[in-house]
Amino acid sequence: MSVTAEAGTFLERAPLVLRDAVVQWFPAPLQWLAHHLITIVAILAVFGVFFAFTTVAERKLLGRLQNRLGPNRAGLPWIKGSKLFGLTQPFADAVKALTKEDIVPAAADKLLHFLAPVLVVAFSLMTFAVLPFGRNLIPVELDAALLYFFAAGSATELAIFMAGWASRNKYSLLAAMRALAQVISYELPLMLSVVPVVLVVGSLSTSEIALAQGGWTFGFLPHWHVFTPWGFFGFLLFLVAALAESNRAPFDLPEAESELIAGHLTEYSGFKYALFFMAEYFGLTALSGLGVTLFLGGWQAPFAFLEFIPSYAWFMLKLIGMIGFFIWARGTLLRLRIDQLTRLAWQFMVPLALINLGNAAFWALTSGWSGPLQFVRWGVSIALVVGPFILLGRGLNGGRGPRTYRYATS
Amino acid sequence: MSPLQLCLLLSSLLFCVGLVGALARSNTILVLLGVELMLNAANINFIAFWRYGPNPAAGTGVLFVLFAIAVAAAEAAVGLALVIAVYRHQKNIRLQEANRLKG
Amino acid sequence: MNLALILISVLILGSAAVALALRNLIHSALLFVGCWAGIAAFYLWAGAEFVAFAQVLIYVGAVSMVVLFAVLLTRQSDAAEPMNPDSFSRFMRALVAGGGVAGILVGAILGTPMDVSTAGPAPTLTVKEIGGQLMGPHAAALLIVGLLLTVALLGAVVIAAVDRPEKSEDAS
Amino acid sequence: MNLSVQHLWVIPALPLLAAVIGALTPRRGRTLAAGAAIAAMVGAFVVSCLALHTALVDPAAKLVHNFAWFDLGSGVLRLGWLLDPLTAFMCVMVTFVGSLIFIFSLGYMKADANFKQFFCFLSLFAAAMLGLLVANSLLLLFICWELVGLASYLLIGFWFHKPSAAAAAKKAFITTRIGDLGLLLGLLWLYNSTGSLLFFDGGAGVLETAALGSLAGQITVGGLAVSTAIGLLIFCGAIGKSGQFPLHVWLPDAMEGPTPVSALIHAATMVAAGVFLIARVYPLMSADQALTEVPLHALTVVAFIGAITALMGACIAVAQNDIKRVLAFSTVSQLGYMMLALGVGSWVAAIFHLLTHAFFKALLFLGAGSVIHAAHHEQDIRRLGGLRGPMRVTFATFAIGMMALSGVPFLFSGVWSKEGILHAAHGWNISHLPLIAALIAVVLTAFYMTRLVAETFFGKARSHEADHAHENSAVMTVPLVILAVCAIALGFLGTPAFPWLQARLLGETEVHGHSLLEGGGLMMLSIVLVAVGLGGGWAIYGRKPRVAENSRDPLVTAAPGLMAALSARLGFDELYAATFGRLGNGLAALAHFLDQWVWGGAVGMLARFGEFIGIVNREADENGLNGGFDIVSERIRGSGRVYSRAQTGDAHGYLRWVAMGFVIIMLVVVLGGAR
Amino acid sequence: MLGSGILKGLAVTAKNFVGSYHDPARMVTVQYPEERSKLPENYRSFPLLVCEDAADPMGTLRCVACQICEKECPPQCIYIEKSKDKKPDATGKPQLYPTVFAIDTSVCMGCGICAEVCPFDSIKMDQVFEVAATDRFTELLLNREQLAKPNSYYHSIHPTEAAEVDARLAAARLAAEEKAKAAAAAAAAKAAAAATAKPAAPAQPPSAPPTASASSTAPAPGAEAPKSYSRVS
Repeated sequence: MSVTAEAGTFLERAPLVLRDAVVQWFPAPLQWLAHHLITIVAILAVFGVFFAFTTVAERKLLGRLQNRLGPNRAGLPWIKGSKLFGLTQPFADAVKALTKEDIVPAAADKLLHFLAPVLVVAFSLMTFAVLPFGRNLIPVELDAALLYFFAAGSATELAIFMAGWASRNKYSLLAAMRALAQVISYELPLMLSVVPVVLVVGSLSTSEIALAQGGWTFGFLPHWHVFTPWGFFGFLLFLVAALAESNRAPFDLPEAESELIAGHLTEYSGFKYALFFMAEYFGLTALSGLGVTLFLGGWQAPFAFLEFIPSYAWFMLKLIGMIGFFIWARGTLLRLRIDQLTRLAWQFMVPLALINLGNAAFWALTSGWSGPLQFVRWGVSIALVVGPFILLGRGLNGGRGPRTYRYATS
Repeated sequence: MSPLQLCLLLSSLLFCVGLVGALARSNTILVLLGVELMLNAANINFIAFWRYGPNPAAGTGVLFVLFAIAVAAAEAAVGLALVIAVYRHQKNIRLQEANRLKG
Repeated sequence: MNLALILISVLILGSAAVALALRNLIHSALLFVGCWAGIAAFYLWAGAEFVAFAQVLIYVGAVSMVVLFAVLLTRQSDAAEPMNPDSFSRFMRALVAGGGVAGILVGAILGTPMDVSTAGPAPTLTVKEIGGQLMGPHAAALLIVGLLLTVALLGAVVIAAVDRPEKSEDAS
Repeated sequence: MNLSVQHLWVIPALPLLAAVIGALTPRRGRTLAAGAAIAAMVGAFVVSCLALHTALVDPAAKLVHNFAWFDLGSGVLRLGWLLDPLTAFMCVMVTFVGSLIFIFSLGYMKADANFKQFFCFLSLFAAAMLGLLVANSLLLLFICWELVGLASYLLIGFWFHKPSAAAAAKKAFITTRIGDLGLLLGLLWLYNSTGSLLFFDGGAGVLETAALGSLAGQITVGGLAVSTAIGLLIFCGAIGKSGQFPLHVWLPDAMEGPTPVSALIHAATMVAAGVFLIARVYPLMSADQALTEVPLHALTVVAFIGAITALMGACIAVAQNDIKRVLAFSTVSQLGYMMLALGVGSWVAAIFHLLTHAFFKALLFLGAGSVIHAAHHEQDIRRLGGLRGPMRVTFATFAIGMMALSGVPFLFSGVWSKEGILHAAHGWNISHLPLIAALIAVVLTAFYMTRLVAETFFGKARSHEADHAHENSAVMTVPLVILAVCAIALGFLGTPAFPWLQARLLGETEVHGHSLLEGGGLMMLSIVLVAVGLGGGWAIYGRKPRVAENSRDPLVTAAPGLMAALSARLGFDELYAATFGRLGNGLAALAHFLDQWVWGGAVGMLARFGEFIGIVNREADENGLNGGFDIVSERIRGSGRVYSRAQTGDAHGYLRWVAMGFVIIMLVVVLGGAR
Repeated sequence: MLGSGILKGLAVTAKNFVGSYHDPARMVTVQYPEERSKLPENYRSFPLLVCEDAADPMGTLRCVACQICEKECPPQCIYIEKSKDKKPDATGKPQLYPTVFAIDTSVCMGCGICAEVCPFDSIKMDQVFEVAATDRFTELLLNREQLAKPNSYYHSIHPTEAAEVDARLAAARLAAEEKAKAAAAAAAAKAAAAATAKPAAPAQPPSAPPTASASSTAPAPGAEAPKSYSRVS
């Protein structure tokens, strides 16, 4: 069970060494339990803090993207006038959420109303179990890790439904149905964008997928999947589907706070609401981690000479980069209408993902090509990406050109 | 008691729970779910015999369960679509009232 | 080892029985989800990792959603009808039939000597092996299941779709 | 640069890609669809040339590349590509003619609203046809064969708003399906007996010695060798696809499709697929030749069917008035020639004729298309005429095609290939009837082609449309010119003096020419016959051109009954309607008659008898037995009431019964087993 | 091509992100309690009562307790009690004055109708927006002492409008003085007294237009207030 780290620098091995050292203190029969508990605690601590700072980073970044400053006030409570660039904002938010009144509607199903936020956090945390955070640094080594990831992810849908139904508010229920419709219809392109990676690597195990992307051409061109035509395109599809799956702008219409008052979360307040909020960020982080693992080379360093930096640092850097991109997209794009949302999924992403699957199959079949055939391979693969993209992209606006807007003039 | 026997007991009891549910409830959805439970009980049997059978390396039991799950998913989709069609027709989903071929 | 199995069994059977006894359809649907998750746990216990995740993905993720949607789409006038003598007698008869089957099965299981009690460690079947088997000897079955799922999907859509009123010409 | 056989799939894949692009483009994307189709075709032509180059390095070698398609239980289905001179020559021909016809279509279909679909279908057809050619597996060949049929159906019915086109498409599809059924049966039988469908597989293929020996060694129903039976079944497919007697009826109707389609599919390529198929499986067809005690050789059937078709097609063509129908029956007749050549043992001559025919028949069809396009879709030669002046290029090229088809000696390609067939038929030692039929067809061919040219291009315009015809744009005439050049030049690949093509097809690297004088007598005879045909045609139609569209045909005046029968295409359609159509009706009527009178009468008799017994019984009953029967019937009704209670429509009840039944069965088994 | 718009948008926000660090002119917000952006002149929050003299606000209120605002107020948040005696007003004429003038700003919706209908330019709109309070009745229910603001304050928040009002009032005062002189001159001629009011009306407009035309809804000069009020309504 315990993977001993034999290779790498000290920093590289540090987490494992630390864990093993702590485990040694426990009596032998309890060591397996301690082993897992330490892993769980480490994940909770790291990603709890990560979540906290993601919220403040998101708010600050959004501000900057829109020429605002973002939160910069919250300092330390016992030092008057301290500001710390607002970095303690999440803790202030946490205190606020904890001390707010927890309102449960009189007609609500009390048990399910309580259970929904708990479950949603639990399920979204479960997905972290199969992400390889670094070399030999994966909480649970599973053969069918990707399947596990999606199984755990799909269970959150249940929690959404419970939240909507238990509120005993017909608007909440309808919003929950909408959210479900969105999440379910984007699960298909999400999985289909992942399948090409599985096809090429030949494994469902996330650690093997990360390993398969090791190595460099000429020492500086990493073998990440995103640097192949199908991988690049799959990554784009994955990004869009992940945005929709985690209910982020521009796909945040299930809980559009300006129109729907947070949709299925209308009847939640205080700490339960904070739990949903947290689960959303955990889901986002997990999906980003998956994207990093599948397409961005996991914990592999981009250049050979940068390998001295420990692998988990690379993973976290890429994760931060990806979340940064999500925030950037949120600060830029407008919310879609529901019909645009479903049309995008079924008329654009699903066919493209299927074509990309064929593309990846072509790539895998022609892996033996060398010499000038390499150019043919790249050319065909790129054509298989660009052609359908342009053709289907045209079809997406129903044959009409760009829309012209007429503004009210006075 | 050997684990295989425990597994088989679990599966047969689950089967009977599903059967009683399918027999006792008048709601068509619950009857369908009872039938689903019976299917799951069969799957448990497959896995148990795969696990404790003579040739676990062949994996036939696992494959059979995978196919059974696929078929069960299809069954659930079609069954529930039928339930909705029945509901639209007779405004309730009591199974004992759905006994006319005509109408 | 057996303790874990017994716990899982209690979870499965308990949630199934309660689910079938409850009057609130949503609650019983959610309990069914618990039951299915328990079955997935059983698969994990037995070492069939892939099947367990497939079970979660399909039952907990998909079938439960279909069930919940169906429950909401077929909302009864209000609550459930009161327990009437008819349903009580049906329950008793069901109990008799189920009890009969249970008695036979349990008797048969307990009465059969099984000499595999000393099974070795759980057999490992990697995903690659399963994939090889699916695309190899069972390729035809896989194709047929794919076809079946497609047909079932189309059939479900056709059955559940609202009939378009045929009097469109009259209306216009 | 050589093309490895592994990459042979590129040839059909290019048009397939074009078809996919065509299918995905919006309706407005005319340029994209047409451009992709033409580019793919030209690309396929280039690759085919590479393949030909590769194949000619060692003509005797059969280069194959086989791979597993998918596992079926314990067996493995395998497909593969095959590259030999036959495949390579066919590929080059199809892609070259195809490219020219695609370009021609640009002009011909310019005004059509479904322009883009047309090119999509054409590409699909080309992909399937090329797939058929490169297949090394009868299964893959069959798949492509059916795809070709589908594309043909789509293209014949391209103007589906015309009821006649829709009907013709349906007819073509169904008629060829009848033949395909035979092919499918043959395929299954072959798989059953050999366990493989690959042609060549390093000694294990069905066309290799081991399999052929075992197939020819077994005897099945009627004393036929198994190889004969399978060969005949496969030949059924060829009959359907190549429009041989008696399944030729669909081919003339297929002229309802756009003319480039007729040129590509129903003259040059698809209909030749039957000939190609027989040539491909020639070892199988000829496996029974060595056997003496069998009642029938497969190739004998092929030869006679071919001879009948050649003669019949030529006869009917004489009496047709539609420019495309004349060409269609001419195609039927020429395909008959090819089958004849196959049957008499010279598959090389058949393939040579196939190649030359593809060029000049495509030329003739495109020329006809040019005429039709110029004359605003007027196809009746009685209403045309006098086009020689306004349409010089079309006339010149059409005349070259006509002379090639007629077999005008020495300069044109048709004469060399036809000569090869006549020689082969002459050398056949089973019967000389096919040779005689072929020689008659030579006369008739020259005759009807002369008639066609004379009616269309000479005299004066007999209708408004013909009067206003003018030459078409370069996009239509340039392909004509290229094809005309080929129709002349191609013949020199296989003259008897230097039979390069034949040698390469047979896998020889050396060319053994022989003097033209060898067998010169037959050649002189056929030249005389051609001259007779040409002269007769010119005498009847050319010297005194028709003056009005409704003036009587001189031949009709001479032999009205014969001509009427011929122009009704010898009544095959009516015959089929009257036989197969009637047969069903007749069976139904018979069944009705039996029902009404025989069984009905018998039942009536029984009823009468029963009635009589009843009268007797009633007397007895009423007087004594009544009470007892009442009780019995009451019991029966009561038990019925009890049983009908089980049919409640109550699903719970049914399920409960199932459960109880299970319990009872288990009890019986367990208790019974314990005892 | 699909996606080009998205890329353009991403480029715009990326420019914002970079620019927000080195180009203060881009910023659309200010650090509020420390920095404040200047309010637009026409910004309004709640009503105030203008008085002439900051030293004696209660004595120099312009309000004459006519109660028009009280009647017009849509949410009815104004409460006025008239005085029993009279005091000279801004034009020197003896008028009633409010003994109680209360506005419930927790009810007030800031529509500004009261200021528009006031014939005496007494009620105006304030610009204070930091009105958070812990007790409703002491801090949000404002009495006349809390409402009264000197004219100088009014000038500081609405300079243009205040200048117009002052000019108008000065003109009215001038007219009143002339009228008083005319009345003294014609003290003997009793019969002419009724006629003086009418010529006075056409006499007014020439002095008013330069300022009154700027705002069409501005009330007519104070001396003619009752008549102009009836015209406005």
